[in-house]
Amino acid sequence: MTDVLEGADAADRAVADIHDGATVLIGGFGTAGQPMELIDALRRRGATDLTVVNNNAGNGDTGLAALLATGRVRKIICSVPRQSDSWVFDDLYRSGRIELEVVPQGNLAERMRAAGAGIGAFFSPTGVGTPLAEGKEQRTIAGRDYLLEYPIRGDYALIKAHTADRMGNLVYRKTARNFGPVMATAATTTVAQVVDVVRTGALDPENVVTPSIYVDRVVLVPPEAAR
Amino acid sequence: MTDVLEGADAADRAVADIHDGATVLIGGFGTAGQPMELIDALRRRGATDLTVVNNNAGNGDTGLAALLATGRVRKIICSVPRQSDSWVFDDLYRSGRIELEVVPQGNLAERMRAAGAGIGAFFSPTGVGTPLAEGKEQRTIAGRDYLLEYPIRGDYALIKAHTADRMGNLVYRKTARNFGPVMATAATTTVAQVVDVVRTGALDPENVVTPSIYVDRVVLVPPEAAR
Amino acid sequence: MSRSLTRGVLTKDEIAKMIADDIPQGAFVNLGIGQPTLVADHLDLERGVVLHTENGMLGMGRAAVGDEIDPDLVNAGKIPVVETPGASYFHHADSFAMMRGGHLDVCVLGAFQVSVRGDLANWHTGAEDAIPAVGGAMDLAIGAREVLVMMTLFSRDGSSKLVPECTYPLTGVACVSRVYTDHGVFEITDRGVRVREAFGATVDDLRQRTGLALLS
Amino acid sequence: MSRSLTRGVLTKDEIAKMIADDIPQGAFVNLGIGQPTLVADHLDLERGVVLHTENGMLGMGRAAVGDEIDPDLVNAGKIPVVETPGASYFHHADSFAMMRGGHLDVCVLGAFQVSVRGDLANWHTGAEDAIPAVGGAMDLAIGAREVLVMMTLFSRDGSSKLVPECTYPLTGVACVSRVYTDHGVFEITDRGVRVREAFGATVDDLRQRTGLALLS
Repeated sequence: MTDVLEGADAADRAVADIHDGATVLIGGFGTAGQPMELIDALRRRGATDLTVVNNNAGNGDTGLAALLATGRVRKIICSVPRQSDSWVFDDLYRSGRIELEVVPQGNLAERMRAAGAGIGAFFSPTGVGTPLAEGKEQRTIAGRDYLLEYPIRGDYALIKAHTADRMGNLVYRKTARNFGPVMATAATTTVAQVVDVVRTGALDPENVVTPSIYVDRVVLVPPEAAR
Repeated sequence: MTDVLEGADAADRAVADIHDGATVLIGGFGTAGQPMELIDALRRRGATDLTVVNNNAGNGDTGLAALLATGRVRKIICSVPRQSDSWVFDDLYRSGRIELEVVPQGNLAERMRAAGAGIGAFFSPTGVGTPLAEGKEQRTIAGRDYLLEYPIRGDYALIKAHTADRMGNLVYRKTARNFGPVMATAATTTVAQVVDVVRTGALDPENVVTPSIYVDRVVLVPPEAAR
Repeated sequence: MSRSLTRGVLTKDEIAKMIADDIPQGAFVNLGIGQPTLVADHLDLERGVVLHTENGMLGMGRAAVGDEIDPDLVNAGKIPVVETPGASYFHHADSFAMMRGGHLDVCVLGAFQVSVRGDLANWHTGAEDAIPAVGGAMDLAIGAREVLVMMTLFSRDGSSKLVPECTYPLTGVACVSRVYTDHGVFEITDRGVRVREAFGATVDDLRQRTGLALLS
Repeated sequence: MSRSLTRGVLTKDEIAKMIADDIPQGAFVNLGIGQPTLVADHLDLERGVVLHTENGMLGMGRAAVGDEIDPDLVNAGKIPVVETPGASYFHHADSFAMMRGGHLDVCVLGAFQVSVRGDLANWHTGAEDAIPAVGGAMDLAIGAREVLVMMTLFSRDGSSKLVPECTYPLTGVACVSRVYTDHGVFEITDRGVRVREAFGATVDDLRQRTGLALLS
C-alpha cells in the first residue's frame, strides 16, 4: 500500500526513517529527474554513514552536493563523479573523506535492474580489458568476453516522477524518466516525489511506467513549491 | 529503417526470407498476442528444420499447431507444451518427431531479454533443486542459490502489436503485450503484425512500448482480415 | 483411516475463503492456475488487495462475463478477466522480474506434494511418458515472499500429500510457508509442521493419518 | 615535423560534416558528449537517421532554443534538446540494453588515443590525482555495431593520438572501426591502419609524423 504525503513537511516525513548506514539510490541525470526536495529532506534528516548511488556526484552547491557537503555520505557509487561544477565532491575525494566506486553507466543501470529482478549476478560485456575489469571475474561465452557484475540494492530509493495516482502508479516526463523506474525496483522502500497526484483510475493502464507495487511513498511537491 | 507492408500478401512477403534452420521467436500467451497471420505465412513459406520459441506448443489445429503439424519444426522451446488441446504437439513429441526444451516461464522471458540486452549469461533464482537444474552451473551468491542461464536469440521474431507508426514504433493492447516487446529485442529481424498503422508522430513518445529500432517489418492486418 | 477422513471436511470454496481472509490488507498477490483462482472470489477488494497475473498485469479483476469478454485481456489460465482501477500492463520480462525480484507479498499455488520442510512439487508427476509443463510455477515458488499452498490433504489413493520428502519432481526447495487443506491448515516452521487448525479431526488423527510428527 | 602539420587542416565542423555524410540512411546513431555532438548539425534528417541519447530517448533533435528549452528534455551532455516525430522515451536500463545489445548502428566518440588495432582510450588520462569519470563511454565502445572516433590527430604536445599501443587506460578493446581527424581519415582493418583520405599531407607525411606503418 502506498502512502500519499502532502503538505509542507511531506518530504521530511517521507524520509524520517532513513537510518545511519543506509544505501540510498537517488534518481536523476544531472537535474532532470533529480528529487531535489527529497534530497534536501534527507540532508535535514541527518542520517550518517550513507552510501549514495546516483549517476553523478553532485553539481554546484545544492541538492546532492549539499548533502555531500555535510560529510554524512561515506561512499558514492556513480558513473560520472567529476564535472565542471563538482567541486564539493572533488574536495571531499581529494582529501580522502569520501569513498568512490566508479561504475560504467550501463552497468550501474543493469546492476540495479538485476537487484529488482532477482538476478544473482550477470555477465556484462562492458569494461573488458580496461582498468575497471580489475578484480572482476571474466569469462568467455560464445567467443565474447564478459565480466561478472553483481546487483546494487538500495535500502531506499528517492526518485522524481511526474504524476502519481492514489495507488502509487507513476508516469514520468521525457528524459527525466532516466534512472527512476529502475531504482524503484531495486530498493526496499521507494519514495517518489511528483508534481501531481490524480485519482486512482485516471492513468491509462497501458501507459503506467512504474506500477504501484514498487512505490511505498508518494510526496506531492506542486510546481509552485519546487525551486 | 522499418518496412511497412500492406495488402493481401503482406504477411507472406514479410517472412519470405526465413531460411531453413532458423530460430523463430513467436509471440503470444495462448491466443492473446499470437501473430496468427504471420504464423500462417511461415507455414506457407515452407522453411524446414526450424526452432520455435513460444510460451506454448500450439493449441487446437490452427496457428502454431498447424505449423508444427507440417513437421518442419525440429525443436520447440517453451514453458507449457502440454495443454488440453495440444494434441498436435503431444503426438509429435510422443513419436519422437520433435525436440522439446522446457524452460520456466521467467527464464524464458529473461533469457530473451538477456539476448536483447547484450548479457552473456545470468544467475537465475528459478529452478534450483529441481530436475530442470540438471547440467546447469549452480552458484551460491550472498547466501542464495542460483543457476546460470544463457541468452535465447532469434533469427526472427514474429509478434503481434496493436498499433504501429510508419517508423515502426509499437504499442500493444492489454495482456496481448506479453512476450512481444521482449522478443522484438532478441531477434536479428523482427516482424510485427498490427491492426492499425498511423502516421509518424501520432503515438505519444511517452507511451511507445517497443521503439522503432527493434522493428524491421510491420505487417498491417486490419481487423476485417484477421480471423 | 476411515473413508470419511480421506474425504475433506471443507469444500474448495471454504478453503479459498480461509486463504482470502488470511491475505493482509494491501497485499500484492498472485493466484496460480486452477483451484487457487477461487481465492479471488472471496477477496474483499475494499481491503486493497491487488492481483498480479504472470502474463503482464497488476490490478486484475474477476472473470469477465458477456460483453466484458476481450480476448486481449486474460489471466494466467487464459480465462478472460476484467481490469480494476489502478491497473497496469507490462511485458513478460518485467512481469517475471516483479515476481522473481521478491515484490509479490503472497502467491497461492496448488500442489501434488509439500514436504515438511516446505519443498513444493506441483509441476510434474514424474511419470515416464508425461510431457512436462512448468509454466511460471518455479518462478512463483522462489519469487513470492510467502508461498501458500491450497490442496486436498490426501490424494485419491488415500496417501498424504504432506510428506516427509517429496517423491514427485520438485518445483521449489523450502519455499512453502503454509498449506491450506480440506482437513486443516499447516504452518511450515523451522521446528517442523504445526497444525494451525484441524477440521473434523483431532491433531492426533492427522498425525496418524499423515504419518508425520505434527506440532500442535 | 612542421607546426603546420600539427595544426589541423580540417576544422571540427568539416570533420563533423564528413562523418555525417558517411552515416548510412536510416541508421540509429549515438553521438558522444563534446565534439561528436557537432555531427548532429550536419545530418540530413531527410535520410531518416535517428539519434539515440543514453539518458533514455530515441529521436533526439537539435539543441533547444528559447521557449523550446525544457529541463526535462536534455541530451547526454545535459544540454536541452528537442524531440522529433516518432521519438520514444525509455528508462536507463532499457536505454543501455539497447546500446549494449548491439542495436545501435553507429556511435561517434572523442578519444585521447586510438591504437592501430582499434583500442580506444577516452575516459581517463591515467594521471594519479585525476578523478575518473566513465559515464556511458565503455558501454558505447562495446555496444555500437560501428564505433567511429572524431579527434585531432595530434595532441597539443605534437604527439600522435593514433598509436601502436594506448598508454592511457582503455575504454574498450579493438572496438574502433574508423578514425576521423583533421589530417585524414583512417580505417582500422585486420591488416593494419589504412589511410582513406589525407588532407594537406601525403600518406608518407602521415607515416613519418605518426610513426606508424600506415597502409594506403
